[in-house]
Amino acid sequence: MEYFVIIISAIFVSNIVLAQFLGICPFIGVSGKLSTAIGMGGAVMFVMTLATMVTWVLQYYVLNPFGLGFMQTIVFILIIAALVQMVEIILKKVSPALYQALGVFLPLITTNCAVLGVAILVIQKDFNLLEGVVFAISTAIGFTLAIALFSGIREHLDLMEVPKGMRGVPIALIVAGILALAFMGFTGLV
Amino acid sequence: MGVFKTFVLGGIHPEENKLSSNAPIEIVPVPGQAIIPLGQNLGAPAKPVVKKGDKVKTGQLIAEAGGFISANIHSPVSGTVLKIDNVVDMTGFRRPGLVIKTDGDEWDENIDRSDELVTEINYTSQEIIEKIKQAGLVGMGGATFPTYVKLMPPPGKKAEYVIINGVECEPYLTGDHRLMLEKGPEIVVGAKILMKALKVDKAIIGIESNKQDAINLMTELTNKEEDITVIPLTVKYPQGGEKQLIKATVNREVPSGKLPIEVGCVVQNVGTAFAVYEAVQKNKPLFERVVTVTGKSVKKPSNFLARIGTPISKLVEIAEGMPEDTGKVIGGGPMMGKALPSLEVPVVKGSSGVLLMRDKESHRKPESACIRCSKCTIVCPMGLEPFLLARVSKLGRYDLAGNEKIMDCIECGSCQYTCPANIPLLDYLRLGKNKVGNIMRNRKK
Amino acid sequence: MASKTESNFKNMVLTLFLVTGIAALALGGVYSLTKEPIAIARQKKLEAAIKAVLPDFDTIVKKKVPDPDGDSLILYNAEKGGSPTGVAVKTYSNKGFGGTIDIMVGFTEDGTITNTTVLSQKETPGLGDKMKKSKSNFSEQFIGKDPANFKLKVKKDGGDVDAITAATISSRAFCDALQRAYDTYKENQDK
Amino acid sequence: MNQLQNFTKGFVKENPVFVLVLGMCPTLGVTSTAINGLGMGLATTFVLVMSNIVVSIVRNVIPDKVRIPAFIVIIASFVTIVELLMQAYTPALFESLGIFIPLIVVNCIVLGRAEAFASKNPVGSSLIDGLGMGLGFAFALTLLGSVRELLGSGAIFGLNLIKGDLMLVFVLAPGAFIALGYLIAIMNRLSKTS
Amino acid sequence: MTMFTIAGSPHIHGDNSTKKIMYGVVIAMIPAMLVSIYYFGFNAVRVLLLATVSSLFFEWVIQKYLIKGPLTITDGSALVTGVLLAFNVPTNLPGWMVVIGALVAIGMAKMSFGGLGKNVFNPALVARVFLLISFPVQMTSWPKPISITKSFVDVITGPTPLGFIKEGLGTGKTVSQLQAELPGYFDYLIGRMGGSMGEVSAAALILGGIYMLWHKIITWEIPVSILVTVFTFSGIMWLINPKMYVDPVFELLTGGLLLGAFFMATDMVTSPMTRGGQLLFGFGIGLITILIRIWGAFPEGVSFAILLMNAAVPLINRGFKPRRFGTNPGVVMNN
Amino acid sequence: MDNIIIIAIIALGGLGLISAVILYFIASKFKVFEDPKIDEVEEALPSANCGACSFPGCRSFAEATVKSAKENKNIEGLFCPVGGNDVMQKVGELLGLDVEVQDPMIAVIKCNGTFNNSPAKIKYEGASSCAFAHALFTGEGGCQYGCLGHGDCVDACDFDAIHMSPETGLPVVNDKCTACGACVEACPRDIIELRKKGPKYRRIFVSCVNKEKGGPAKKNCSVACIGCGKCEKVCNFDAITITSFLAYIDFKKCTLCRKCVEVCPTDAIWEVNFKPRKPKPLTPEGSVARKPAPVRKNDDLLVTATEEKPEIISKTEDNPNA
Repeated sequence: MEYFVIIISAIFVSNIVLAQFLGICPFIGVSGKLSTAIGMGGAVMFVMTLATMVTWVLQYYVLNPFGLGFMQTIVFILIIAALVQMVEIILKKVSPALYQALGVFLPLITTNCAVLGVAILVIQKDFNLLEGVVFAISTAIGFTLAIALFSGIREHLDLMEVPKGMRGVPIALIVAGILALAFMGFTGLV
Repeated sequence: MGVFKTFVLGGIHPEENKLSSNAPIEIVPVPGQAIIPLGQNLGAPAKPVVKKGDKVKTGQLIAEAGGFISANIHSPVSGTVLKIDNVVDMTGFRRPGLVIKTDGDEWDENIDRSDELVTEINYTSQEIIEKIKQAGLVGMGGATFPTYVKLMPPPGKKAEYVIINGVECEPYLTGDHRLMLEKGPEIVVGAKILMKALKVDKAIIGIESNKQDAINLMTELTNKEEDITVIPLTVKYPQGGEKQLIKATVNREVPSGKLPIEVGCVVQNVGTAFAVYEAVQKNKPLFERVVTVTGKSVKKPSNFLARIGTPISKLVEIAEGMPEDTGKVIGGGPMMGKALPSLEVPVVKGSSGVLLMRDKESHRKPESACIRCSKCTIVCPMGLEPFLLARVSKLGRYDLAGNEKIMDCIECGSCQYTCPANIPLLDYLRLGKNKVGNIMRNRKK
Repeated sequence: MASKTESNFKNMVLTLFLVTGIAALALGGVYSLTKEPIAIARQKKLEAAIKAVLPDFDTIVKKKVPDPDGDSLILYNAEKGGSPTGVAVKTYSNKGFGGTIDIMVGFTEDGTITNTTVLSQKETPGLGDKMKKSKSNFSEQFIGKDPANFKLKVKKDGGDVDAITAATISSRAFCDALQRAYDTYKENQDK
Repeated sequence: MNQLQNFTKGFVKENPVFVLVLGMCPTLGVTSTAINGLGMGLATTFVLVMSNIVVSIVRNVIPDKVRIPAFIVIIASFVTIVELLMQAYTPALFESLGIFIPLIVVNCIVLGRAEAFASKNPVGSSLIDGLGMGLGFAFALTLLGSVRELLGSGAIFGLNLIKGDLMLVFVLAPGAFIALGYLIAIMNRLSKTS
Repeated sequence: MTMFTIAGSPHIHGDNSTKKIMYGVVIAMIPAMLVSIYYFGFNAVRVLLLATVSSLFFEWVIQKYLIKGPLTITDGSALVTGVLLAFNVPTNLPGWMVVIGALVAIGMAKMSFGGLGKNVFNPALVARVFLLISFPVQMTSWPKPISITKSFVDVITGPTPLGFIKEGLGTGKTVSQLQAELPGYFDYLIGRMGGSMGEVSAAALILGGIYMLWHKIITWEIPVSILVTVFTFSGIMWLINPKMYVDPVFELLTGGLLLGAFFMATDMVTSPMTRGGQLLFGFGIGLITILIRIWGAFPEGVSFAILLMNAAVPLINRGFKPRRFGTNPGVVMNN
Repeated sequence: MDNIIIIAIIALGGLGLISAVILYFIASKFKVFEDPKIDEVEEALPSANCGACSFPGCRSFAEATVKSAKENKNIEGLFCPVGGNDVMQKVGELLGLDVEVQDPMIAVIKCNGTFNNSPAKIKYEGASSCAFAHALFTGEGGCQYGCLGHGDCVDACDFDAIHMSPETGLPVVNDKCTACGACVEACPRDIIELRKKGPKYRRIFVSCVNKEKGGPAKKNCSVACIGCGKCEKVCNFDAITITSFLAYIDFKKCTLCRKCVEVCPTDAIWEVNFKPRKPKPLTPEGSVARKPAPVRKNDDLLVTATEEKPEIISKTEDNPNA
């Protein structure tokens, strides 16, 4: 039941993009086409899970025992940056097909605050490792859901004549706003 | 209404307006001058075989097929070739053609001009096809596809049915209806000739139920013929489309991008069946056809038997003149016909009718925004999404249009007819088809 | 422009090591410097909260005790001149609309509520956050009430508390936290 | 380009929020009040200026391949310093900005400026650039915060201007998106006409 | 000489028009309008007028001065939005909030996207949810219906039946205890219950729905799939524990479900294009509605459910294409 | 100092050290070679991604140039029409090659069927698309070769270089033209041609594509080329050829002597950006027979010549360099 609550909460109730304002840049940036949105979602899920695991271990086995809690930010970001770069290099060599699908989004992920945000949130919420991983995966699902819905709408708007002043980012933000309004219907679900 | 057969997807029922259905076919006098464009059929235009100043007889070959998909052209009048030059064709474009100055009406000797019905078919399949080819027959429904090509199924494909198209689903037009009433026996023989040419033993005549007299007559005429069935059909546009008619009569669907022969069917218009009869039994090439002249303000809506090359103005004159309030002239029916730039264009092999529309009917209503009501999708007989295709075509996203099967569109116009926002859907669809077709052809190269 | 350092193994590792080393040095320095102020700031906040709910005092004794749900609360026994003046209880409720709510409640010796203050909450701004003193006078109705005869339930649920309009859930959570504090306090009063 | 232009471009022409659409997460996340917006903006400005200076100083010593990790470490250090300082001296603000303070490190503007400007320009210009961009960011955040605070709770910087019921939605997530959407649209319009 | 007109075929047009569709919707809303005027009296007229007039006004202003495109306020779409907005708010809502609702509906949810046909979300619903989140107090205190003869007395406010049940369940009462305190099904049918202006009378809404179905303004797929889904899921829950969960008929008749199913979800612009898509769309709305009603914080979930599914429409449209001709070869060749 | 600082240094430094070492080894082990020149070339390109070079984007064009430079030691046939010679020069330098210099080109509209010259005989209703209208009918003026005026070329232009003039119903090209050829592709009637910009933007061309004989051509348009051959005869440089009643001036041979302009009986030959002539050579057709034709300027502004300034005759563009 505990895990169920984490999952529902991360996907719907406090959706990372629409309620927590994390990962907005890729949400606005790479949501032009459904296929890229899904690709981005996949890449985020991969990195987020991996990063959460590594940072969790670091936090509880390195930072806490040595009283280095204040270095959380710098350590986490360093790890995430290195991790992303590593994954990118390996993917490029090992599976060019997967690289084509996911890899192109990897550089964007280093600066995706959703990844660092989730790593920090997992620590803040006192999750254990498994809870943390579940949280990371469901957050990524929530991210993918939001970005997929959003890209569908944007592909649709692409075929419409949106007024000049609203075209691009403004209308995307309005759509995100209305989407966030709709997601508020889920409040209280858990 | 009974439970008539019909096709399943989409379709509309516009006001029928068959004003001239009771007007018997009237023979139009030979024009003083015949204008004969060389491109009268789908495919390559014909090549002239006469020179300026040559004397020609009615029915004499004046231009021969310019390729595999092409058809011979015969002189519709007797007289002198005045010039071989650019002439105005149906669309107003000046394209190569011949002008023949009429001098009497002397027919080619081989043509049997008697009215006697010849029912016995004394030719082999090969001979029939050759005769049809020589006579320059094309589909008389308006598509003008050379008839003999349809009679030669590609290797490995076998025809099962000959379907005679007596649907005439276009509003206003009555030529096929009158032809069935007046030349019924000949059409039946024509159908049998087609069956023999294709070596099939089943023929179906599909007629919409708003032509009850024609259904009765044809049923009576084919009573004795076990292999010919008359199927009455629900009145629904575009039932006259090949694919829709096949679906309605034998419940088969022609796959995307394929021809009717894929499902064992060959569809021929009743007009074509009659022309086949004349070509095979009477040696008469295609140089005249039935043309309906109609319109709400036309004083005498009529059906004419007119020579190819007769200026349309002449037909209108016999129908007691062009009404004052004419705003648009359409060659063909109101759903698929072409708007003509003037009355000074000639009757060609594909002219099924001339519709003079009143000015107040002839303008489009102002276009407004698409409200995504999906009515166009519901009426599309091909199961396409016209609103989407039109939109992507307008935006030049031809890759998307291609993926959404824009090439399946049969240009029936049902979507545009039904659109509550008056969007010129078909205009954009045609544009998209044109571009996607070009892209596909280029890719093949 | 001066020539760039080449990207060879030695340079890369060395630079990265140096950069991280210097960064760590700087961070450690700042951390040592701010360690005191941060601790003081935290202490101040806590003291301020206790001061807000209890009458004047000079010393505080901190005590961690279990609560009815198996969790634990912190009791701050305040004394002035050796005689107890009241107890502040740091309590919480998980029934809030937006998650956990932390509240500091002050009790007199006999169990009457002296005052309350919200430490942290994530309730809907403009609705649930009216539980904060600065936003509405909702919390004032508890002052001077003894939970023994003042039912800590919203009126809808048959209690004595006037709920915040359109924020019944938050009001319930507030009552829940208070009830928890009261129960725990009573439980540990004698010990 | 002269230094003045370098400084002012961050406000209008290359405003990180309204024009470049960078750093959206803090922009939307912390601007429920004007004071939060301003605080966040200034914290970011500090990091931006400091990291620009340091990056500019070391730009020639860092090998290309480890450029990004090195820059990130530099930025992260300053972020942590800000974190510690705020915790010590402005604990209330620190609490209301919450997770977005450590997230300055992944704000695209900071790394973007380090990469695009400071690593190619001398210290002086880098400082000016960082200051301009940072203040532009702070300006945008404060503006958005003011709008949201005014519409959502009738106040600006906690100063109550309108009494009565206001549109709570602007304090919440949806209002952040909507307000920013229209602000950008208005900015587009203004910059086009001027 | 007259100049002939040249145009591509077809040269005739059916008698469909956007105007006809929009005014058809307005006509279908008249019964519900009359019922609410009967029960809520002057206030209903006030809200109705404010909503429609300000919707039309905002549409006109934006088209004229901001978009500078053709003026289309006569096409009836703004009128429909206005009436639907009025239907979705309590009749005692302060006037200026109604005007803000109209601004949100027309300005944000419709004209920002470019106007009629381009919006992704149902404008009236966006406005309703916007108001609900912004002014939770005013948006959730509904006047009790009093027949028109007794109006102009003090308006008494009370919760909607669903809200009442939700509150009640929180205090540990059972459904049957609570239902005893509420009016019966017949009252819901004729509109004798608390609620937003247009949602109270199930009978009037069904009447309007039938009118629209008859005139082919809407298709049956969306309303039917919503109602069936809600009925099925609430029925399952009710069978599991009738003490905790309300019976399915109650769920159908209350909480604006019929208003949503017939008038809001069927909005052509924001619903899927094909039958399969529409069925899925309806199913999704029904499911989310029940989810929110039973487990969520809000007693009524129709508006949120429709908005959420509106967002999914582009994806649904991608997934559900009409059946293309030629994909079903029919009778196999008999040789 | 505190030992926390020492721990911090050890921990973070260690972390940095470890990640640097791991990254280095992974990077060298999983290395995928990509020529850094590709990036350099791409940077030099305009990155309009317009596809005028017949590659799907600037990146692939860059890849192709680098590949060609490596394999063939030249980049012949690869040309970025948007960037023009400047960019190609730069690319060539980057790759250490010479680039042949191409004359600057501009799109030229070869139709003058304005509302006055070719009045409408029929009325068109429907989609505003040249491609569609072309398939449907001849055009409102009746000329089946002339401009349809629905602006497909305008839509095709990525550079805002072509606009429809509301006065004439014809497109006008301005200085932003990069000769990418998108409009040439888009025009269903092949009216637009890429021609040499010419010295001081001076150029001479036949502003008509009508292949009809004189009679039918003149029937629909008063300024159609009737194929009379006068210009062909007067040209001393063999620059003019007539095929199917249509004159064509080869801009590679044309010396801009302007003799042909004078003899053209229908004013179908245009001279642009020349200095105004003295009033004397004003041909009767050019100035008296009809109203002064609109003056084409290099920006999209249209100025109609007035009676007071007879020196600005017929079709003279302002010289942007003057």
